[in-house]
Amino acid sequence: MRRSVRISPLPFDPEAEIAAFRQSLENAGGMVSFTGMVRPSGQDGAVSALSLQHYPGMTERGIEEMLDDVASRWSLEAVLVIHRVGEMGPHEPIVLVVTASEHRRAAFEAADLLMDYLKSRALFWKSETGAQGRVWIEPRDEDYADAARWDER
Amino acid sequence: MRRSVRISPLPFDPEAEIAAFRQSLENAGGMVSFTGMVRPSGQDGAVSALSLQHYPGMTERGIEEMLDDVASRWSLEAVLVIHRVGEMGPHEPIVLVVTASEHRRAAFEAADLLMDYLKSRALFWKSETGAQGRVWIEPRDEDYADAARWDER
Amino acid sequence: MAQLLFFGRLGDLAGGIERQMILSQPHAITDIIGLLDAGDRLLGSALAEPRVRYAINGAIVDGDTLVEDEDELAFLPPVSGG
Amino acid sequence: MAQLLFFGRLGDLAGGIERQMILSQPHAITDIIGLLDAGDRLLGSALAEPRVRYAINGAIVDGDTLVEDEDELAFLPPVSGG
Repeated sequence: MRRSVRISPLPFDPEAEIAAFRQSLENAGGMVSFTGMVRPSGQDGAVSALSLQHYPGMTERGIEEMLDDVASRWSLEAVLVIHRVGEMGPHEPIVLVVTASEHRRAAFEAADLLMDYLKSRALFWKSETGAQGRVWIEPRDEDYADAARWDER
Repeated sequence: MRRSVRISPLPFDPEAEIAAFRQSLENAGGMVSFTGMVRPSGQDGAVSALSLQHYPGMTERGIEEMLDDVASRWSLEAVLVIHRVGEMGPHEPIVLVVTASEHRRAAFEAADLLMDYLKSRALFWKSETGAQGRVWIEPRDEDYADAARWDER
Repeated sequence: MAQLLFFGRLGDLAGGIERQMILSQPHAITDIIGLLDAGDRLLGSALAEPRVRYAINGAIVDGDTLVEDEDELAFLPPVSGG
Repeated sequence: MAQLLFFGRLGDLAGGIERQMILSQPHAITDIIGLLDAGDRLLGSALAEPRVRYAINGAIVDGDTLVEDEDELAFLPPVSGG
């Protein structure tokens, strides 16, 4: 499984990344992408800015371990994970996960698991700045439940 | 739920479609895409060409009914379905499904269901031309099983 | 004149996707398959396979349904999209 | 000199993400939280919350683990990515 992980404060173009990923594929019949964007309205009304912090080195290692898990569960041709950190505004892309496999089920499930992990277990800390000032966000109960779906398998 | 369905013999650029779809979103926090490509090796060895046939009018109505079902199950901001018909070669995109919702689970599940439906229930007939001449393809048992996952819900 | 449509591999057997048939009176789909079978046993038995579905004017129907002279009758073998 | 890192809302309470601490001998993480609590009760009680995890030099450890003077000790509150 070819893999690529990038954590960066620079904006990225999801579709340019997906296009380059697709061009690199040799025998995959299906490609799944998830793009996460800053929602203009957050937990606390209108959001003017979002900030993401990570722990350089440890966050990347955690994602690489998730990818080891993914590689052991499914037969994938390639996986791409891009996660933005730093300050960003409404509608800006935060995260991109792309997976490709011979048949579609593996690509769907791997992208789904990676997003569950990234949302609830990867070392990122998110704050939203709105009318009430800056608020640190914690995963929703739904995020923990989503991630727990993969534990028994 | 905004929806768009297109069946066309013309090639399409998946990432240009995904980009336009993303730009149109107002409050979605997550977008999922599935792109299906012609695999260079099919059921019968190397594939030199693939041909897809549909029943104009009836195929589109069937997909619209799937989208009614999707709209009744999940809260989505928008859905896009593009399906190519006619002749195409290895690596060319055949199908694109894009979904967007406030939280990611709905977008993942809707894209997954739509692909299961498109693979096993939508009115398309596929043939592959390889070393043994033209072979008509039927869904794999896995495709029927995937689609049946949604029946009880 | 009824319009008959043969999709997928049925079109290969029928020698084309479209065929016209004059129906002086309404016929059940199974009767039409019988008429086609009389002309071409290979085509007839392929159309009679249980996995082949029928549609009249774009709506799925069963084999007892009557086809009238202005109808479009489509034979739909198992599908395979995406 | 040990390097202390405070992520997420803990950084707001600590007045910055980084802080140095001279450890003349190894201390358990819980002892270090006690030292910080003596200077700032708000920070100390936030660090002691059960959902806060600890990492030494990038590896998750429990509160009994000893921190040496060259170590990097990170306090990790609940995460929220993507």
